[in-house]
Amino acid sequence: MTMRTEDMKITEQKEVAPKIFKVTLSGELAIALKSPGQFIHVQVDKGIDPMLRRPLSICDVNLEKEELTLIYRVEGKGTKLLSEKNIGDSVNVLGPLGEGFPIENVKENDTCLLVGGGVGIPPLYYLAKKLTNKGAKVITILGFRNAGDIFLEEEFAQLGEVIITTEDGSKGIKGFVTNAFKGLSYDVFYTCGPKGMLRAVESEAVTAGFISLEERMGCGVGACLACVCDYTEPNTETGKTYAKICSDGPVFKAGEVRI
Amino acid sequence: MTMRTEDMKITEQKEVAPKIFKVTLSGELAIALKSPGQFIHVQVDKGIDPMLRRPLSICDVNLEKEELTLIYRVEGKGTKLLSEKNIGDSVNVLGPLGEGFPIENVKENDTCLLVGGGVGIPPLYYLAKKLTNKGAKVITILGFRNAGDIFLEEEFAQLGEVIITTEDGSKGIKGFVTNAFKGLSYDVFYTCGPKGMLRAVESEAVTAGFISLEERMGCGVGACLACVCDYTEPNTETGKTYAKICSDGPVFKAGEVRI
Amino acid sequence: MSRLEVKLPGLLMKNPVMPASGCFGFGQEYAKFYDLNRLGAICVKAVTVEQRAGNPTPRVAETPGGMLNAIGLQNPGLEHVLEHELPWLEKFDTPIVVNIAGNVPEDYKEVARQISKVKNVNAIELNISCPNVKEGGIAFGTSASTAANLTEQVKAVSNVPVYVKLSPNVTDIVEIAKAVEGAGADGLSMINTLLGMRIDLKTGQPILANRTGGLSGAGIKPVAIRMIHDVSQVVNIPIIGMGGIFEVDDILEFMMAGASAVAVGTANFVDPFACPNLIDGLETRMDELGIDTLSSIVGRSSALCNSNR
Amino acid sequence: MSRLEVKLPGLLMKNPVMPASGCFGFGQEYAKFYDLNRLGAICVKAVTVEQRAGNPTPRVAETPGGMLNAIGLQNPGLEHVLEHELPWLEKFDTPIVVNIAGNVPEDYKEVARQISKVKNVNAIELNISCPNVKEGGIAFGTSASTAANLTEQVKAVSNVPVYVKLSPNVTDIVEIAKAVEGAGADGLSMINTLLGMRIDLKTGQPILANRTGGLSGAGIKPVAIRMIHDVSQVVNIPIIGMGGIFEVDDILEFMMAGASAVAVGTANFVDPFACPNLIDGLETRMDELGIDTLSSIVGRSSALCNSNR
Ligand SMILES: Cc1cc2nc3c(=O)[nH]c(=O)nc-3n(C[C@H](O)[C@H](O)[C@H](O)COP(=O)(O)OP(=O)(O)OC[C@H]3O[C@@H](n4cnc5c(N)ncnc54)[C@H](O)[C@@H]3O)c2cc1C
Ligand SMILES: Cc1cc2nc3c(=O)[nH]c(=O)nc-3n(C[C@H](O)[C@H](O)[C@H](O)COP(=O)(O)OP(=O)(O)OC[C@H]3O[C@@H](n4cnc5c(N)ncnc54)[C@H](O)[C@@H]3O)c2cc1C
Ligand SMILES: Cc1cc2nc3c(=O)[nH]c(=O)nc-3n(C[C@H](O)[C@H](O)[C@H](O)COP(=O)(O)O)c2cc1C
Ligand SMILES: Cc1cc2nc3c(=O)[nH]c(=O)nc-3n(C[C@H](O)[C@H](O)[C@H](O)COP(=O)(O)O)c2cc1C
Ligand code: FES
Ligand code: FES
Repeated sequence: MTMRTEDMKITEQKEVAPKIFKVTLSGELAIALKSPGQFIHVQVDKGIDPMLRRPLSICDVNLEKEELTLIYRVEGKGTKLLSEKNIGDSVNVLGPLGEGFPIENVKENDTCLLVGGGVGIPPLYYLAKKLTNKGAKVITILGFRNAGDIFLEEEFAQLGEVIITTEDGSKGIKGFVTNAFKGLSYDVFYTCGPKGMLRAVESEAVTAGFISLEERMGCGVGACLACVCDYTEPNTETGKTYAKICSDGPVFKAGEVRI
Repeated sequence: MTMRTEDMKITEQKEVAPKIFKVTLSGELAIALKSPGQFIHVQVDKGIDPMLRRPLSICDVNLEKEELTLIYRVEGKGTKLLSEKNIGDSVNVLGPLGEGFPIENVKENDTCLLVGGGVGIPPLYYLAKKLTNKGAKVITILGFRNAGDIFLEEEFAQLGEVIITTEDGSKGIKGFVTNAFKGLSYDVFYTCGPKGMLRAVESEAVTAGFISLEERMGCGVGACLACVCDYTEPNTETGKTYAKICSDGPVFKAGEVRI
Repeated sequence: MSRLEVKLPGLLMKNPVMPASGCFGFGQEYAKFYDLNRLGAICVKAVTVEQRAGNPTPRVAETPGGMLNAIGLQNPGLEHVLEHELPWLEKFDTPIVVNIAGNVPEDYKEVARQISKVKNVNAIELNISCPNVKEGGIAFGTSASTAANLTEQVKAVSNVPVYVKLSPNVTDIVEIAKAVEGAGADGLSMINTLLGMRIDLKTGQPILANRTGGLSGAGIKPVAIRMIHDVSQVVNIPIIGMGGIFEVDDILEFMMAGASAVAVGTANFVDPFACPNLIDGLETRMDELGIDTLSSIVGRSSALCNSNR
Repeated sequence: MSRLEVKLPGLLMKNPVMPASGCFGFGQEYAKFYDLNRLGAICVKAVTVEQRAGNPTPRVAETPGGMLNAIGLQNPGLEHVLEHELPWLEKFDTPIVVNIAGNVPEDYKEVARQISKVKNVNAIELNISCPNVKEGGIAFGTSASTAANLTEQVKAVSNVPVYVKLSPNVTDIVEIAKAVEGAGADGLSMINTLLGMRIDLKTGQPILANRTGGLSGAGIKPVAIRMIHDVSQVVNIPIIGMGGIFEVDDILEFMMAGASAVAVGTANFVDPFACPNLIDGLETRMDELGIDTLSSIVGRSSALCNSNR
């Protein structure tokens, strides 16, 4: 059993793009991670408002320092409160949760295409590190609204080729991430971002791949059925017609679930 | 108009007896006080739980430093949260509220009897200071459960004679404050404490005097009618049959309202 | 027409925010904090024919995210209100809504008749939902036919529009809303408080002397939103929405759900400046959300629902 | 008998705390966090005859001090529960309560008949209060006669005690409680969720795909306490109390109000260790308050009320 709750201490908190924050949390939970793409469920504040935890993907892990990093956008009350926490403050974390991106079948020198949009990008970073560690080649397409929104570009660039797309064309290729697909060849793809993007990537991609989904959550551990999605076919092993994004996902094989 | 809301900064916070805390708040509101016995309505935390403000009496004022001091007992959620605030933290304060102890008619060399029980004691301290400033003589009876609970004894001792009573007799006179009345002569009395004590003091006292009441409050400013008590006779000026403790009180003439 | 203006029967409001009945006395206390002309309207404490003493204390108790009250309609009585409270309000040029209550229909009619003749009274709020009195109050608000009957009688004697204040403590609020609309109500106010209780662990007894009380505050908002939404789908009279409004976003949420104006109750106790602060924050938030005028979002969810079918 | 033990029909509980239906799946998820034998009992998700897909997502929304859910009774169906979920629970020696639901009385009866034959099922919780399904659910819970009728039918086919789970979305819960008691219910569970809604300000539309949902969490506690108190004054069957239990004090408050045991729902989402932590905190708090055994405070407010009259 690796899932747990822990008060993790904030060791870094900074705004890396407008309303986009990078926070580093220190604690043993950091080293319990099984695979990139897993997430944690963060209690941003004690008390009853906000009441629910917030699901946030693990962006990076430092096993030696027992730290994990998140990158999150300030959306509403919860992420706002999180962004107001200072170094030294603690937040209670439940995790690591879910099934992440499978990388077992990736072989040395395979080319992996990573496609991320907005705050779907963070979990791809730890994935990219893991893949390059295995000797695989990584091409990353990062989609943003405009040049001002860009984050993690340099970090990804250290691991392989990076293609930026912006909706307004203020940097990189104008339009959506799929506009950058032409001429790329790869053995597997991994993607995370808004639903519309996932659908487009799934239909444009020419290989097998993996997608990471988001849904509003209650428990985060598979008990409340808040976060389900339908399997395109009843699951062959269990006969189940639906998947729980928090515990069966958030990562699924492309085509496995309806998005 | 002197009533206002203000974020006041905590400049001192210390436990002066078990579960009894002294906190000093700094801000302009401190100098708006009209009379001893007034109170402030403290928002111990932003957010919706706790929701209501907490009424706490002003125990002392430092006009030069623009500070006021409260002494409070940790009872429930609100006072617990307040006790966990640190120096440098702010709390929002609404005040000063209510009508305090009248001292206009006290003359030099008059003897004033101050009778306080438990957390009814704090407002009497600033009263004692004001009275001695006027040249009046102050005798204070302070009632506690036991010797360990005692606070403010030395401070009162600097202003006049202090008689301690404890319920278990572990210090001073055993029993209730009224057990200390015998042989005392005085021109006016002032009292604050639990209802039972107020009733006893009212019936034992041989002069006119003033009592300060507590009641659960909503608004603290006279608008919600949460905190009423009955006049023993309809008020002669207004014909009103009830008083609002937050705005007509918390101090009333002894005998003016039913307790 | 300004961005914040809303127009309801009898009430031309420069902004959609009024204090909720019972949380603002007759205005005098909060007038010490700010100019009441900043308010969209003023709704005063329930008025009954005779002066009422209300319930014994304790009358309030705190709950997680809310509070219970059992004031019990304490008020100085019709005569005093006519002679002192309403004249004092004359100096403001913001509309006045008077909340009225009683034990029997005759009481309500008597108050309505006299109150609606007063020149600075713009509307009556018919309180058939007070959970804290033995007679009258909520008893009128839990049966559609009783509610409709009382509405009709009060309408017959009123010179100003009548808003009926509904109780959430019912199985089917839509049915009651339709009944009072049918009986001639000019508008609805919703919601009054939910019945609740707290026990004092030290005594094992309820904290409130009245045992039960009315639950208000942030926590009841989703119940209010649901009821306002459901009712706004079927009635054709405006709704003044209330129940847990604490933030600017709450006002917009109520209006999108179907309210045409809002009332702020418990939040006044937390911050005496709650109403003007909410009003001041509206335009910035509307800009962020791309809302041009408030009148454009009123009942927007209702309109959209219909087009979705 | 231990200080924490409580005894209800079919349920000998070593402590008064069970997870609330729908907030704990069939136990497997939380078994990864702690030994389920620590619980006083386990109440599982609603079971229907056929597998149910539930409502579209989003199914949850947060509210001040609470949350809305509109799961829609998604469950793997009776057969799967009989073959997989209940056998898995056999390894625990804590009582099992199975929450059952359906569209028509025959559905309920079918589930009750089969479930109550299973050897590790100690009681049935009859869910007549789910606000999130079109048919069945709350429709059975808002009329006293319908509720009583269904109770009678389910009782007739059940080998284990039947607790009827009441809806708070009614004008008069006491009437419904009395009716189901008269129909043979062995106990009551209360309360299910309050109907609520939240609007997304960006779209003007409800956040939940189902539009409305059930409000649970800390904010509804005073409503639950009031209803349990009122019902416990008139019925002679035990009540399992729930609705906003987050702290040890809440458990005691529910029991003083009239509950004989409690269920913890939403708090599990906030802290997966909520139930064992609450259980662990009980004795210390009882010491502070001078409470010897829990069985001594059960319905204490009810007893005191009566002696006060
Ligand atoms: C598996 C998973 C991983 C995620 N990883 C990241 C990440 O790495 N970085 C990042 O910025 N965001 C991430 N998100 C989205 C993030 O959870 C939401 O932005 C956040 O919960 C919003 O909370 P809030 O309090 O700011 O907004 P509010 O609107 O106040 O939230 C209200 C409620 O809605 C829920 N909610 C709102 N938006 C979303 C959403 N998009 N997805 C799920 N729940 C939502 C909240 O959790 C909360 O319960 C992830 C979501 C999931 C499901
Ligand atoms: C005018 C006035 C002056 C006061 N001055 C002092 C003081 O100087 N020092 C001090 O220790 N205490 C004082 N009190 C009592 C103090 O207000 C309460 O102890 C405090 O509000 C308890 O809050 P809590 O959150 O700790 O308790 P909780 O029980 O969690 O409070 C719940 C609710 O009940 C109210 N409440 C509970 N007990 C009381 C009470 N005794 N009086 C009024 N409201 C109560 C709280 O304000 C809150 O709204 C005063 C009360 C009044 C009315
Ligand atoms: C202390 C108090 C007194 C109230 N008195 C009345 C009243 O006299 N008449 C009435 O119709 N509603 C009364 N209410 C209900 C409020 O007007 C309002 O409907 C309710 O509190 C919900 O709004 P809120 O959550 O913003 O407080 C009262 C509420 C409180 C808290
Ligand atoms: C996500 C979720 C699912 C629920 N599912 C059920 C259910 O299947 N059957 C049922 O009787 N109650 C169900 N409930 C209601 C709870 O059992 C409980 O009555 C309610 O949530 C109040 O308790 P709480 O405030 O502790 O959550 C559900 C509640 C939630 C939050
Ligand atoms: S969030 Fe509860 S099952 Fe996924
Ligand atoms: S607390 Fe509102 S009138 Fe006194």
